[in-house]
Amino acid sequence: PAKLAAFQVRIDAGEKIEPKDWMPEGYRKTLIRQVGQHAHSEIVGQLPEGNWITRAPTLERKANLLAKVQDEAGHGLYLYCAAETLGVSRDEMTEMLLDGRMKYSSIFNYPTLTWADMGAVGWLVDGAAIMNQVPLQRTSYGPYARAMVRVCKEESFHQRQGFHIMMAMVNGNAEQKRMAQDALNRTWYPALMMFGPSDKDSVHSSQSMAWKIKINTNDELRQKFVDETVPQAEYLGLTIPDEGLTWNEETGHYDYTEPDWNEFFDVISGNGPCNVDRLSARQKAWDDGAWLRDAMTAHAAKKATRNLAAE
Amino acid sequence: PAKLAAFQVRIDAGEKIEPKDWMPEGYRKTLIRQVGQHAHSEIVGQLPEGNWITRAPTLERKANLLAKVQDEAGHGLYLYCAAETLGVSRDEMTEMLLDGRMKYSSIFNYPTLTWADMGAVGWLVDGAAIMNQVPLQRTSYGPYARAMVRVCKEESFHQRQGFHIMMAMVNGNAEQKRMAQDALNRTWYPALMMFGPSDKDSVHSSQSMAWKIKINTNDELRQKFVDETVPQAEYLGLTIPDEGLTWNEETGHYDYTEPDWNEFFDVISGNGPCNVDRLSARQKAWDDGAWLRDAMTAHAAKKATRNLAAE
Amino acid sequence: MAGTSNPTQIDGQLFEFLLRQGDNVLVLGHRTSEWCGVAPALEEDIALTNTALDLIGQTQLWLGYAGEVEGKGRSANDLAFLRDVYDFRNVLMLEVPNEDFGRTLMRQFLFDAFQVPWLTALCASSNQNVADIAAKSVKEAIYHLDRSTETVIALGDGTEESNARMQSALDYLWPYVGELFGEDDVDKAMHEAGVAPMPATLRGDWETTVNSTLSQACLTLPDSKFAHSGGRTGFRHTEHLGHMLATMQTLQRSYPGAAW
Amino acid sequence: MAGTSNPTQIDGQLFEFLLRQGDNVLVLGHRTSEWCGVAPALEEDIALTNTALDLIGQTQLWLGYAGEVEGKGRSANDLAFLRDVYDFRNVLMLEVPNEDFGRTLMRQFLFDAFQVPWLTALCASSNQNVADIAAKSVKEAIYHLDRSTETVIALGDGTEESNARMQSALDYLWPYVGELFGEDDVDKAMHEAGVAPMPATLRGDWETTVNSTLSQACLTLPDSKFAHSGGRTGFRHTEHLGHMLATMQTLQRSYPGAAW
Repeated sequence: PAKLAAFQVRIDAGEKIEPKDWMPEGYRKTLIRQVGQHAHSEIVGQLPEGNWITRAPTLERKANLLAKVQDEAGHGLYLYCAAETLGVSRDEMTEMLLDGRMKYSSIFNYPTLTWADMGAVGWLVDGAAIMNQVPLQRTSYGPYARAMVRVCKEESFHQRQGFHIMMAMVNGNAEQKRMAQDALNRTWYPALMMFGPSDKDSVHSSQSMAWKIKINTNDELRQKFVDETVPQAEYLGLTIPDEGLTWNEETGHYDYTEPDWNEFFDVISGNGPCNVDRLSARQKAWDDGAWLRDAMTAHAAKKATRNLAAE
Repeated sequence: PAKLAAFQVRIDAGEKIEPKDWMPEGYRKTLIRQVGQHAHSEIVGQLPEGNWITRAPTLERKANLLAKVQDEAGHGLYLYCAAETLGVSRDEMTEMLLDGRMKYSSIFNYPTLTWADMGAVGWLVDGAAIMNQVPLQRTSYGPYARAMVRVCKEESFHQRQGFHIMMAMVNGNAEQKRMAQDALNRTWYPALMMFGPSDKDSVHSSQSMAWKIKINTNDELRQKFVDETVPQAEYLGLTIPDEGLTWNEETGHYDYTEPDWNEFFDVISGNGPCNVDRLSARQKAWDDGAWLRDAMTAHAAKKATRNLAAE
Repeated sequence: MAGTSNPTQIDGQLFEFLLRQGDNVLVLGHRTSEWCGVAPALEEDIALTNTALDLIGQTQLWLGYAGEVEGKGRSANDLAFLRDVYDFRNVLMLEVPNEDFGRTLMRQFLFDAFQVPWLTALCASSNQNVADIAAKSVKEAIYHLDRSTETVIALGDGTEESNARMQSALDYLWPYVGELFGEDDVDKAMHEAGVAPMPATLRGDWETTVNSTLSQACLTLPDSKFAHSGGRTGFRHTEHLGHMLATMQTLQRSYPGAAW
Repeated sequence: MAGTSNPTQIDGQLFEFLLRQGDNVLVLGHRTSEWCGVAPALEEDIALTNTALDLIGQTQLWLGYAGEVEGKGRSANDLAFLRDVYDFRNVLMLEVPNEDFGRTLMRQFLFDAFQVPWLTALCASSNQNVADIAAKSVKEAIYHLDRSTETVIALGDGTEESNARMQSALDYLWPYVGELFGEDDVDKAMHEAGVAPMPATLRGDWETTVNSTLSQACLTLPDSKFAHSGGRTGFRHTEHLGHMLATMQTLQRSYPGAAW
């Protein structure tokens, strides 16, 4: 308990906790869960956009999309490394993802159905992600905070890229405008759900905030997201699919309709539109790649032996 | 030898040989090879056209193509049955196809690259097939001759269907005309090769003709095919890709340039454009279907046991 | 009977209804046709191609009539080859990939078990065209159901491997069956106009067929009640449909206006 | 140097030459991009996506210049997304499916081993645009070759299974390598005009690289000398290209003239 108090003092003083420092088991566990889930989200998050790489409409768009999905793989890599400093290997985490012990963000269980989804995902999903992630640059665990600095820099680029795709669509022909509105209609509520359930229903929150693993509440971030996004939608000439959306002079915020939390819990518990397909795509990549990973390991061992023999 | 002579007398008298009749080992072997190869050609021959079923341009064309490929499966079935009367099972023949001991027609090692190939294959490949097959309705082995009667009836329908596709293409827009000419350019010589090498280079021929397993020589049939096809091409407004093609007043036939027989022998020996892909497609269908064939057998056995127990 | 709807509304809803019928058989017919030439045995290949042929024939009737009702001069081919994903109205179950032959047959069975009572009911439709198309289609559907029932039983009650494959096909498809019995304004309008019954009223019949067959097939009904939706309204298809359409529509899209 | 050819002929042949360069990297870039997000390990995924990005960048340069030379106002995108199979000029090896990661890497290696000496030679092209594009591309190609060499060696000299997979990849691809060294009127015209060397003159260099790498990878060179052809002239592609284009071109074909 003295250790625990000293730990909290460090946190409160804004010091970073580093891998070799003492930390409470709960802190370590919570971080592994959070960083692991974040890493898995980057990896699974490659799939909905990867779905359009082979159908990108121009060479430029294809290159942008490839670069973006590649960045996500890179983010996954940083985050797995950050999690590894907490004593869990990437392979272990992958197995936990595949057998359902670890989760990924619910948003990636929604399908990408037209090219406009490449815009909507960048604009809204990366937008919501940034809103979540910017404060995490100040999180108490050093490796995580540093990983988030790199991640955030690239994410804001992705968000702009998504917004530009939407711009092209709303400035395009009637079909393209229709696609853009349709993508917004499908993506709006799932994006709102990305911040997690309302504060009153959220577990883990207060301890995580005390530990500075979590910096803002879900509802604070969601409100910030709505406030920033509504004018962007207006600028695009698109209608947010919420008849209850109104500017509230008193609060200085937009009032909005809560997402359907039953849908959220369905998705979380495995019944989202794509849960089964997403996990089986990852499972297949993992299984199909086993021979290659084994071969790489075997070759490295042979090489090491040969080098040793040559010395 | 007395038996052999008597057998030849029956053949010469135009009698049909039936499965239970005595026959020389060479007759049986040659027939198994020929009927098996013919059956395999129907099966492998599903692939080049099957390649366009999912991309057929209208519902009508898709239905026609499905019906045609289904007919080919049916022909395969009749012919395997005819071959089975000679003492070799369908599974044995399939294994011989897959390990290369038995062949199929070289034409199916050419790819189908545009929709016009669905026309060219019907018009030229089915056309050449009919030319080969019509006389085989009079072949000496009863089950084979009867199978050919059914096959020929459907093939001529397929040929007309192919010709109609070509008609639609040549009456279409400039791209469609170009596709039609391109398909003819690629298909002409491979179609000529379907009749086999020139008589002087053809093995097995004279004995097969004496046994009435083969009715006409390769060159006779090829000439007949050229003579019938040239006016059809003219009617379509397409140019046969042979600058040496001329009407010969003296012979009353068209003179034409021989196909490149080196290419033919390359294809026969496994180096055609699609040999590897065709066989691996068949191999995959065979391997992927093993569990189903096993299950069907197992279920039939269970049912039989239950019925027996119930009696 | 049409209640408060005006004729244009009814036509719009009838058009939606017809797209649902037509897109179901179009999409399933396409998936089925993917097996042509590469099925596990010649007999299966021929049988399945036959099913695909029937389904495409039915597509021509439903979409042909849909085009007439719409009144904008679109033919069955226009509707099949020139709409993008969100204008398709098939249930999601029919667009997921074939995977193995087991899943293909299980899907066929689950759908056939719906189509037989559904088309039977449509034979009594107040709309003569609907009744006529249903009358022609139901004969085929009965035959398909006979065959798919038999095959599902054989494969469920075959080997350990085949049983496991069929069970996993059933588990995968189960969350998609609920959409067959969906109900929305289009369903209500069709019901009120006597065009079609509410799909939910067929669930009992469907369950009887399915329970009996699956029990003979030694398969266990999943106990989840969750149902995906979004196909029959077009709100949210699966990612698979777009890939199917890219293939299916390639010629019509690449050579606009060409006659084939 | 241009011999008897008139300027229009030379332009036509230069256009063909440029399509060959551009289509090679377009088609391989597309195949490579199919792995994005589903490669066997994160590091491989990132590296291969990087390759795809380079190849698409090179495509923009080659096809952009091809469009200028053609002089009909076609952009790199028009050339990539609005031609049908028979107008493509890539070698066949680059369009066959990825199959497993082993075949993908083996193909990349066989191609990289050609591109490095080829692009190096093009840096000295009499055509300044060609020389500039080559100079930019060769740096990337050298990096690709380093990486694919290393991976082919690791996988060949890994486990028994990985060796068998790499050998079977090599056996499958071998009949396609000869086309890299093809020679026809276009090659001759480019050679005469000092635009490019005859591809066949690079075979020695290529074999040195390939023999050395494959021997380190414990792989056996197939002894067949047979070479498929038809890709670089467009006379006869494989059936795989059409399927690739149906996917790749779907949006441009479905919404003609739209800006994205």
